[in-house]
Amino acid sequence: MGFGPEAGYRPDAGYGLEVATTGFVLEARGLSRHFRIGGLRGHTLHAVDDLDMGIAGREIVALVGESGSGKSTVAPLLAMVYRPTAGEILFRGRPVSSLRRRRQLLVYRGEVPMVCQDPFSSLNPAHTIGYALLRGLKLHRPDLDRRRREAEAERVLDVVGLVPPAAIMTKYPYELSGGQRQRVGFAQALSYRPKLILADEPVSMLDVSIRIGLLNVMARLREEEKVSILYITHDIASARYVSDRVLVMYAGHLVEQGPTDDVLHNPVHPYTRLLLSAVPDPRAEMAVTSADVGEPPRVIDPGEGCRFRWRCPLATDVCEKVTPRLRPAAPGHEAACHVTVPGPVPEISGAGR
Amino acid sequence: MSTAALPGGRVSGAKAFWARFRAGPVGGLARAIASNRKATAGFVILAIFCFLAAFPGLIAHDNPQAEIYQPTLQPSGAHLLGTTAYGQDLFAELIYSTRESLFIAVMAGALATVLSVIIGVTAAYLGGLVDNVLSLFTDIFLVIPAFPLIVVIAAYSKNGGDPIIIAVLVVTGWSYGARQLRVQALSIRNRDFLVAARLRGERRWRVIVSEMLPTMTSLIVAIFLGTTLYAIVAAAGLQFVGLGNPDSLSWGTMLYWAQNNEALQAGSPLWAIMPGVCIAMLGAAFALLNYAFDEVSNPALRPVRKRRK
Amino acid sequence: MRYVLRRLGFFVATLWACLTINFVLPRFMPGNPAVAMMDRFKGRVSGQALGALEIAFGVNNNESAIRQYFTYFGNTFTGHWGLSLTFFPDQVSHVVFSALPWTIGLVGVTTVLAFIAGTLVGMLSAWRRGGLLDSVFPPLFVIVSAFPYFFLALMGLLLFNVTLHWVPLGFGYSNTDTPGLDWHYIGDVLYHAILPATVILVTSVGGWVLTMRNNMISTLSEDYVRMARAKGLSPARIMFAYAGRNAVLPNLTGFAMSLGFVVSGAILVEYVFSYPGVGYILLSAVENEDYALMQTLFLFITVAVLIAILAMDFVTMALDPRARTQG
Amino acid sequence: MTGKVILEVEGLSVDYASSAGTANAVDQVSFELAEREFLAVVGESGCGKSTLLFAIARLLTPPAEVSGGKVLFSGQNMVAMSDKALRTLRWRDLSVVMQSAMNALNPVSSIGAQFSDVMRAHGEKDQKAVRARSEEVLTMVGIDPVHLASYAHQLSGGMRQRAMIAMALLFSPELILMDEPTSALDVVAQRSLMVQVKQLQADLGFAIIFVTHDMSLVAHFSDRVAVMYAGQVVETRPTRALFADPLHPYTRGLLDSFPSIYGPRSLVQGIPGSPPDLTRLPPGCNFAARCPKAMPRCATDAPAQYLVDDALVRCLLYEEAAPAREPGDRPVTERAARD
Repeated sequence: MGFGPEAGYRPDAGYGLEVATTGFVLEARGLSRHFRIGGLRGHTLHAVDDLDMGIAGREIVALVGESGSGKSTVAPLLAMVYRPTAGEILFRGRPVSSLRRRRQLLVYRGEVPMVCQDPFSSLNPAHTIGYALLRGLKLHRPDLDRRRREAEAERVLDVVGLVPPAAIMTKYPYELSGGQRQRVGFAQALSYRPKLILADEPVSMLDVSIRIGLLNVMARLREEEKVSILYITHDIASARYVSDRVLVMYAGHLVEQGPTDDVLHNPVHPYTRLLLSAVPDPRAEMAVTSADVGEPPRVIDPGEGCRFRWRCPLATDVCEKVTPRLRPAAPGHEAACHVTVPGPVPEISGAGR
Repeated sequence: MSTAALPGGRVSGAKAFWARFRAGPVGGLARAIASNRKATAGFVILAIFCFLAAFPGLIAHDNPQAEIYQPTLQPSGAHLLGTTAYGQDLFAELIYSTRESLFIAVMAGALATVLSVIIGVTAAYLGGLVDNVLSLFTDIFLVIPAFPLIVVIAAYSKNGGDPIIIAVLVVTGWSYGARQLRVQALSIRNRDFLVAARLRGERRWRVIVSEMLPTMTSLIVAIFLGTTLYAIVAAAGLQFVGLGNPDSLSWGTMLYWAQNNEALQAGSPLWAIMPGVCIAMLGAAFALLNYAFDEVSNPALRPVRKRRK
Repeated sequence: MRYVLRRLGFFVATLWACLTINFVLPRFMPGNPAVAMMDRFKGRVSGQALGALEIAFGVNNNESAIRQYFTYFGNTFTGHWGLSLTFFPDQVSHVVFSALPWTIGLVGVTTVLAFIAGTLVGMLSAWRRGGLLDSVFPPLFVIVSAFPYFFLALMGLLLFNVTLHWVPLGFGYSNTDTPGLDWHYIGDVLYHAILPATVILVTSVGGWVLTMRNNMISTLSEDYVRMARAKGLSPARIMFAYAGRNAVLPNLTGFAMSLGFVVSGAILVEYVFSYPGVGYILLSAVENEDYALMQTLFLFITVAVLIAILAMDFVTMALDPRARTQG
Repeated sequence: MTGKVILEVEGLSVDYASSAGTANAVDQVSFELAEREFLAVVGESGCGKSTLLFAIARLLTPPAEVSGGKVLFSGQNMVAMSDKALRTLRWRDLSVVMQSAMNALNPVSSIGAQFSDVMRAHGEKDQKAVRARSEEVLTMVGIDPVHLASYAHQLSGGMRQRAMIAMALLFSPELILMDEPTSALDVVAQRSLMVQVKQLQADLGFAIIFVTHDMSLVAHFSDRVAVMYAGQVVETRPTRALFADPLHPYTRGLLDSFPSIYGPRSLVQGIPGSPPDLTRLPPGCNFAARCPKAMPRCATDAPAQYLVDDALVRCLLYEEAAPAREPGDRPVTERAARD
């Protein structure tokens, strides 16, 4: 079954595609992205390495990590802003690398739109809010005439809580608050009738009281609009509030993943434990803190071995030689650590990949 | 300054248009000129010169080039500024010269600005090798002293008249603007709304034209003003040293003939002073407008009134 | 270290571009001016000098364009710049070297003075916002810097020479004097240089005041200036070591880049005062269609600007550690 | 508040002159600070917390200006002091740590040069003593003294913040004002810096005013918390009590907006609407428009600060409690008359 264009682009026909066998809407297999940095000597920065993950329908998955963990490279990778250095992205079971022509990319970008982080640079200051919304609808919903496009634009603004929608349409970005601008970002994504929204730290620049409003909008999109969301953040508490599953990244590796409350209440990987102990929580007593000073991860020409070993209290010599793979620690709950995950420890001689 | 909260529901045509115009980038420019004393002064001077360029006949009734009067007359009722050594009426020549001086400057300014935008924005948007080559090219043209280059080119193309002067000014005038535009385009390039536009499915050229350029209007206008100012001074300089078309009707050429006839020493200083004053005033108009634009785009520069405590 | 390599690369690239322009222009401009000029030389010049000129303009010799290009390069770097038509039979190199010190003295010294004065005035006017310096000077300088150089020169002449007779009409020194290193001659040179120098100073200082004032205003709102005040440092130290030093950095590269513009203005000032510098010679070369001299002068002016830019780059490196370490 | 009072702020107000009219950024703020005390000033963006901090330290730049009130520090009213007199007091008794060390450190001079700058400005001419003290404070915050020679852009985020704290300790001042020093750091680096600041306070005995937008960050580190909204302090209370039982509706709303990792996952509303425009403040309570417990009177009468056991609350719900005399001489309700 051709993907979109061969079968003629019929927006309302749902393409007649069966959901891929694995039940994931979007999946990454061995996905890596490296950047060449440094002048003549030339180093490679390993932003993302061997990422295996999947996002199912009507699900919010939180991707958590500190700065330098590579989490902010995952969204542009999945949105095909960058080309992956290695590995594959599967959308509904089909590799996206096969999408070559503009029309195909347009369909993909309609189904997997991205919401950006900075409310002050995500909207063009020289255009009204309506301009971008109507342009998007014109490109992705050619079946709608001008009047129905405006009606749809006002509908999506209403869904994300921007009222009165007609007035918002004619306003310029400088007339809106940070929270309102991020809601416009979600409205824009919603107007393409997406399957999965990639939200790259959508609330990290907002005040706490407004942040909650946005998280509730994301929850409502999942319930009422049946949209999955990949929520990328460094704020674990907000990840717990809104996500079904959580993925923890450190130095380009996915170190732990599983249902949110499993991972947060009995973390397996030492980094996840360190992260959770450092999160300031007014209601809980202050956990005994480690002496860890929190220096940035080493991701330039890292080589083999676990990249947390320099900070890890449980590091052994296996950790220095073999890069740990994700292994199950509980039903649906995996972690990439030789020490804390029960089960056979790979021989040192047996080279990891 | 923010427009009053618009009434709900469909907004009536005219009011909506004005509200959007006032709030939009173009409205912003108009409002900036009106609110800033320096900008208004510059605008008024420019308006006067434009009027003179459009309808010289209304002010000066004599034929500017007819050599029919007594030579080197002092200013009198008939000849407000006296006459030249060749018997031309100075006042008429001065007024009629406005058109060509203004035309050369504005044309050169506009074309150079277009070149600046094309090179500057493309270099920033495409990046990589293209960016390196184009910015090296820009820096080279910026560093090579413009006037000697103009003089050499003009000399080779012996008094080719206005088109040559305009071409020369454009070739040497675009680089400063291109450099400024590239810097601002680079800062905009990795802003999220451009990535969002690409992800929306916009084509590459459309992203540049309908997303990047509208946010750079105030800088483009500032560069046009700056380049035109440069063109005014350079064109006058060229004509003054005799590299322009000697019998063209422009202030620079008037200065050339005044200098040749030792006007200052020979008792008719106005012949040299007046065209110089006109060039200076036109230049000042563009400079004032340009300076006011800096204040519009960077509020920190606005004059600080000492609070009387 | 990479910063130095990049700047040297730029120096070479611009020099190469300038040479290429010099080489290409006479050949491709309409009416082939090179041939016209050569005919005027034909009768008055010996074979060897004629040969050098023919190469310089690639006139009626059978070498391919590329070979001519390289022989032209060879000649330029070995000082064979041909004969000057205006100062026949002087070698172009002699004419240029005699004119250079005048321009460097007049334009070089004045521009550096204008830069220093402009930076200081700009710094002070930003430091005391709303004060006399800040409200009077900037608008005044905006208008004055818009005036064409030669207009101010003419007005200066009119006021100080024609009416007040304080200053000589022009030229570098009065013709009753014989050039030599005695005080009398030097005094005379300075006496002649006062008006042209003032004109250049007045028109170019405005630009520096405005750019420095703008930079200084943005630097003063930086956190490290507020930190310096919190540390209880003396106002002078804050103005110079913290705000001033950071504000002047963009001005340095700006100064170098706009030297070309200042030199352009100075040429006209030399013309009005018939001051025996490179500018005046260039214009007289243009009048006499003396292309050999013109090309060399154009080359020299560009090289002078390039050297100034290189010097500015090293000054920036000294002042800005980020340029040093990040490379 | 146990020890001797070292700082008294009475009715401090700051106005911002802007094109849209004068904004009342800080409105009649009053509080006292004891020696060795850790006071946290918490509030969301635009509530005036940083402006208050810089007003106390007399570091405001135009268009912001102190429009009223007194700041009594080591016996002198800093608002009225001349710049010259103030300079001897700066950094010796009161130093400042800013949000981003990347901007707060002079990019063109080395860390060591900036240390000796301030020591020379306060009369310490002997180079050896300056170097020794600089190395001492750097080691105190866990940075290798070799970094005295490096520049701000060569250090990591955490190290830059520590270098700035070291600089603040040079004269072991009585009071250090901190403007969100950890908000640019990741959570692990943030926690370790907070622990270190607490440790240094215990060793050297300086008082801290710590401004932040992240309430949960100061839960375990501060002695007292002052919550600010739209330029006014709405609640001041010892930390444990404030987190256990917040009185002012805004404090309660703010606390609820922090989802917790532990405990049940319930829907949280946060605080609807957005803060008022400081150039056009409403007549009554600034929070009335967004307050779930707003009474009709809240829209007209401006609440004063009322003493409710160990808390000062600016809310009409607690009006029957005795109206607290503002430490200054002016009656509390003067603001109502002025509007």
